[in-house]
Amino acid sequence: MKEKELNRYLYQKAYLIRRAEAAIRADYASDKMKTPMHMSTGGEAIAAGVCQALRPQDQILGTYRSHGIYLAKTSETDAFFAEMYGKATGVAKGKGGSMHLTAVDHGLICTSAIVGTTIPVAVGAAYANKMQKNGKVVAVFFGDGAVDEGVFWESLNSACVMKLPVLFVYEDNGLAVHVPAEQRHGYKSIIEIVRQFNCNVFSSETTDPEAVYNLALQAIGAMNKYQQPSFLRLAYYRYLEHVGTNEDFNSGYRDRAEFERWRKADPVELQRKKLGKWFSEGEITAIERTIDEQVEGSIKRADEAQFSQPQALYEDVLA
Amino acid sequence: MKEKELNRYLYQKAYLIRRAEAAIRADYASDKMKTPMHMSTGGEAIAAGVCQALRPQDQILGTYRSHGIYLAKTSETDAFFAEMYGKATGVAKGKGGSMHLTAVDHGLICTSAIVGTTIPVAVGAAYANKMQKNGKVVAVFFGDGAVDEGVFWESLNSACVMKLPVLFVYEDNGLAVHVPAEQRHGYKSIIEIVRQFNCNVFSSETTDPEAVYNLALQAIGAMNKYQQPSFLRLAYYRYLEHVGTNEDFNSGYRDRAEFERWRKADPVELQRKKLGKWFSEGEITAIERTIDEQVEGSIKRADEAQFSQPQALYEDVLA
Amino acid sequence: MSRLMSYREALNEAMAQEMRRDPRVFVYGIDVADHKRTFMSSKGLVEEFGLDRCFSTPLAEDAMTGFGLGAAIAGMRPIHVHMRVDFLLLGLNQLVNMIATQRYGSGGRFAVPMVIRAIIGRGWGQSFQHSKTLQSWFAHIPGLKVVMPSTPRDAKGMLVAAIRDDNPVIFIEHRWLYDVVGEVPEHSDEIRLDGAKVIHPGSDITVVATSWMNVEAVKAAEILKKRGVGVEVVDVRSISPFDCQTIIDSVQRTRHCIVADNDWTHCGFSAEVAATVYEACMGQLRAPIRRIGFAPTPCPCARPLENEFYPNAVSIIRAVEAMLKLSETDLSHEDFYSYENKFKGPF
Amino acid sequence: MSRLMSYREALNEAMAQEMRRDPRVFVYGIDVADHKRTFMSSKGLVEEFGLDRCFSTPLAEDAMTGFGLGAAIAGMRPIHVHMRVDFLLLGLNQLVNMIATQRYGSGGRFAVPMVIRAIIGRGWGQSFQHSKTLQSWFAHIPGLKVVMPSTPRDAKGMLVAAIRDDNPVIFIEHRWLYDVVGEVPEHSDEIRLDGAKVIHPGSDITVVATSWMNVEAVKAAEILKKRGVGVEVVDVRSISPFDCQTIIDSVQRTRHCIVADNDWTHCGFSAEVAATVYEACMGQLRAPIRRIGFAPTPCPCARPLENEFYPNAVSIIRAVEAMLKLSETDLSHEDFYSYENKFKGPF
Ligand SMILES: Cc1ncc(C[n+]2csc(CCOP(=O)(O)OP(=O)(O)O)c2C)c(N)n1
Ligand SMILES: Cc1ncc(C[n+]2csc(CCOP(=O)(O)OP(=O)(O)O)c2C)c(N)n1
Ligand SMILES: [Mg+2]
Ligand SMILES: [Mg+2]
Repeated sequence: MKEKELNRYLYQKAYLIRRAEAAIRADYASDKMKTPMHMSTGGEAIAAGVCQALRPQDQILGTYRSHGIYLAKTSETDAFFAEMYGKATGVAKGKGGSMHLTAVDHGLICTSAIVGTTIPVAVGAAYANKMQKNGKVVAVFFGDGAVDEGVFWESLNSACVMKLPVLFVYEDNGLAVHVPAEQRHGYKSIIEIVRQFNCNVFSSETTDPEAVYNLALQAIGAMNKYQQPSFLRLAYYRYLEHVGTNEDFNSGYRDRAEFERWRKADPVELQRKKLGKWFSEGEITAIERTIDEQVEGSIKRADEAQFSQPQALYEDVLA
Repeated sequence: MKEKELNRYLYQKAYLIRRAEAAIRADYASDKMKTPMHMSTGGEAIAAGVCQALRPQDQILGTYRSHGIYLAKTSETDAFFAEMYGKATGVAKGKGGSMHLTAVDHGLICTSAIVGTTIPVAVGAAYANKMQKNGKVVAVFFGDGAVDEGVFWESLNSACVMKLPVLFVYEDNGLAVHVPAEQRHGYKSIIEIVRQFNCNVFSSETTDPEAVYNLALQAIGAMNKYQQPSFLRLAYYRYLEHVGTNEDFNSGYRDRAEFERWRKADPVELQRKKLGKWFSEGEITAIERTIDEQVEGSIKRADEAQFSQPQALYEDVLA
Repeated sequence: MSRLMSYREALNEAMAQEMRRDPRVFVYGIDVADHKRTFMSSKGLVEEFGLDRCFSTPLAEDAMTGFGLGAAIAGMRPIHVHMRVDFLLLGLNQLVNMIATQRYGSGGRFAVPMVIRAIIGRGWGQSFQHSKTLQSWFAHIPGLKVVMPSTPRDAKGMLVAAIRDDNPVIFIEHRWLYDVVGEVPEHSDEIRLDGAKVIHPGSDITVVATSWMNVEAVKAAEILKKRGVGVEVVDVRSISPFDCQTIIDSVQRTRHCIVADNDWTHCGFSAEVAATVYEACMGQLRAPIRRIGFAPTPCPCARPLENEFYPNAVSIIRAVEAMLKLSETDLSHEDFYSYENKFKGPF
Repeated sequence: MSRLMSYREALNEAMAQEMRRDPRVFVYGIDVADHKRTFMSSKGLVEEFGLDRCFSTPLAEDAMTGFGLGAAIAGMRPIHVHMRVDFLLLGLNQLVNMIATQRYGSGGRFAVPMVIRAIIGRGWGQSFQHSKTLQSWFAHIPGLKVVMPSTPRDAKGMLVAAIRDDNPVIFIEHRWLYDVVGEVPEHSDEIRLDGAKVIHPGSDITVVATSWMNVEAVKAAEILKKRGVGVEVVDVRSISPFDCQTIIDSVQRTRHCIVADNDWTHCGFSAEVAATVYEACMGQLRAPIRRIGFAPTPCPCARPLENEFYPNAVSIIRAVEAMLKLSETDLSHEDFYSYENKFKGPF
């Protein structure tokens, strides 16, 4: 892919995430979206970069904080917003909400609100792909809290011993809710530990979507070359509160100054600046307007859509 | 302690374990001991060496394969054999059997038949000791299968981050039931991984109880000095089948030749030879006779003892 | 001396007083010591007792459950807190294979004084992974005590009793109850862990309720009282040991029984209540027992579906009317205040 | 064409035939591929289908449960085997929070075709960590199917049906049944996963039994038949969905009901059966339903205590006599053969 095109795609993904979440923030107080929101804002480089490195048929799984990967993988907003508003037209007909996004046709298998739970699911999907020899890559996104859980270690170990094509994407914001990693991790460096496994390890603090993209490509390449999983650590700063749509710098567990530092390398702005190399300001604005309109249109349709009928409660329990 | 005395103690422990299990093997076919036996035979150096390094008030926990540590920590055989025979005089009045040994007065907290389950219990006991400032050391024994389980990693991580005085004793026989470690471990070396934690790491392939003792002392010393857990890997060879009292070299998953190699450095014989430096053959035989008599007496009393009364079934459920 | 306080404050006071009384008591769990302090139920504990006795842990429910067992055997009295009972699913191996059996398996040589506080209840479209209750699961296992207090007074008294009890106690708290206010004594008096209680008297029908369903049942009883229907509400409080006698006594008077359990019905606690009442009241019941619970589905997110999923005072009123063959009460002027508003967004 | 084969062989044949028919089916779990092959139930599978389709895993029940979910969503049909249902306690988070909810949570966009085989049953003094059953736990959760076949024919037909079913199915096998021999068809015909079955006709009393308790109940029925007492044994087979109609039909004829569940009774499946039967048979029962199950204690090791813990044919006979007000049958000449002898020592 040409650099120009690539960077436009990356910006479209990053901007879409930022824009969609801004829209959620704008309307959340109206109480129409009755679902707990865990915002991706600040982490757009990871979702955009990794998903750009994946092909349409490749698969991803995430957490309750997965607006970003849903939008980056699907570029779809109708079913997305409908799910936020709890409507019948939502990805899960309103049954899942913000924390349970699926998009099977786009390769998003599932996301989950129990920490760590999609990690082994990704390993199983990777096994299925290997058996079916379909060449699909599975990437699973999880946080620095998830590695506290035993299931991370079981899954990592199993994937390594079974030599499965799975990409572990460690989204490191240094916090689990309000507890910093130092208070939860009995070690200095997770990547030094994972290096001891039969696993390719990559790590970066970049907020540049293109840098993430390149690292993800490397990680996938190593996975295929060495026939073993890859582990990709990517640091980022969570701009908003753990759950909810507000800032929380006044609650005492972290400092606005830290935010300001990260804000200087904001992934969306950074990517926008880079576009200047190939696009005029007008062209960039046009790209943004298209996305703005997409988001606004989707929200309007979501708002106007019907809720599922009461009997839908009883449907989809069993096949 | 004088070297002579130390070595006598170590031999007494190792010989007691070997002798007690020989007695179990001799009578198991009679079906009087209706409890699944997982034998320690071959691993006597670990139980004897580590327990010798602990003080009476120190605490231990183990697995279903814990005859060795029970005998090494308590030197007691009456309640032990009574439990094997299921009698009211057993450590758990016959309710626990071979896999559930406790000896609170001697510091054996518990053993468990679910792989990995006593590891976090040890961490909690270490926390209690730290809070009570009683200086007790907790040692938990587990196998190379237990580290497959997430709870091992959760416990290791938690103990390291909480800086707890706990000694992890990794009894490495390279097998979980019949599955070799290579088929279960997605890494080359567990000790290189654990080294990345805030934990002191020690490792040895010795079958010499004295060498184990010295290593355990070092591990405990480091634990106290650096105020963080220690991890002690000790290799050994399981002489008998996974569960049961027989050899199983004809079942195809391992080779008698391997056994023969380890047998040359048999921990009990090795320790016996060393005693020659301080004791005459007659003195050694006298030590052995005392233990033989202890074991025989305990078995006789166990065999003659009563089973718990039927209503005992309903007792001890709640305090 | 009693004062008015919320359920949340009552829990807090129980822990604080017991921690003052007994240095062996400590509180731990994911996020218990952060600035939100488990919906403020552990407020002030870090300040008064320090981070050694009130601390947040790594995200490791399995190990942290076993940790409590070890600490209990080694002489402490831990209180393990789960923000959601759903997270306790990660600790069930320790709970069932270890904690529930260790006293038995040691022939009674040691006890396991440990409290596991688990929060349940509706939130804000939190859907199927943050909405379970599971009291029938815990109660099914010998060696565990299971309680679900529904008033501030019981919250305090039963938590005090649970902390002092030498057995593992699962203490289940519905978050909508947190803002319920009631009289609570200043002293730390224990309230027994094995007693049901009549919380609203009536002579026509018995509604046996658990946890939040008591609030709904009392509301239903108050509305029906206005038309002369006497609904007796029995708060089960203790799921195990289960005090069936209080319930049986009530049903033998009213001869009608509805079980309103804050859970699914199939193989749930409501089945145990029904089976027990039927057995004791053979030939005395005027109608089959009605069991009310969650819809037999995972909990959905969207509000209209969520409203269908959860039973409430109206479901109880309609069930009472059907059982007593009464016409439907006009509820159009009733005010069904929802405590949910206190837990408004995002979680 | 039917042949005689053991329950163990029937399970094995079901898996082998389905693996031949459908390349998406694979079998995995701790030790399934070692030389003991899960009590030989997976015999020959490695040889015929290779280690890709029948493999042992690391000891990681939690991850390996989620692994099955991932493989199922991604197009395979996994069979996860647990040597003991007790080990599944480590996988409950995945089972309940994930597997049971994923179809619902995707608005029905995908299915989860997965079988979890879990072995239960008495061994050789294995005590409290290797003796649970837990069917009421699984059945309590919407989104899971739960079956407990008790004959070789059902073992095969229901395992075939479970493998072909697009839902997660918990398949619970009592190890003493492994050596029971019976007629099994050669073809891989499905047996429905939602049907109870009368396995011994009788007109005086209904015994509703699960799993191994059917063997005990039939033995009891045969002994009582000799003195003219007609015991109808209904094998529940399916715990969820639960076919209560077959049971109700039987009880409406016999007007007496005993539930013999292979589990504890408090909040167990026997409570669900009793509550359901009472409701449907109001006024028709001649005596309160009797629930028979494990003693309300952890399972002890020593044989005399273990014998007290487990109910058997004699417990059923005595319960029938008490309910029908009969004198005690002289059992001194009866031969209560125990299948346990086939599982002799050490585990
Ligand atoms: C098993 C489990 N335990 C606890 C929680 C409560 N909880 C929700 S998010 C979270 C923190 C997770 O942190 P991390 O994995 O770093 O993800 P982040 O929120 O930072 O993206 C916790 C503890 C949960 N959902 N699941
Ligand atoms: C959680 C759990 N899974 C499976 C088992 C069955 N099992 C019993 S022992 C064992 C192997 C354990 O191996 P290791 O930890 O190396 O101990 P060793 O037997 O070699 O002493 C297994 C898989 C179990 N008891 N518990
Ligand atoms: Mg984080
Ligand atoms: Mg081993």
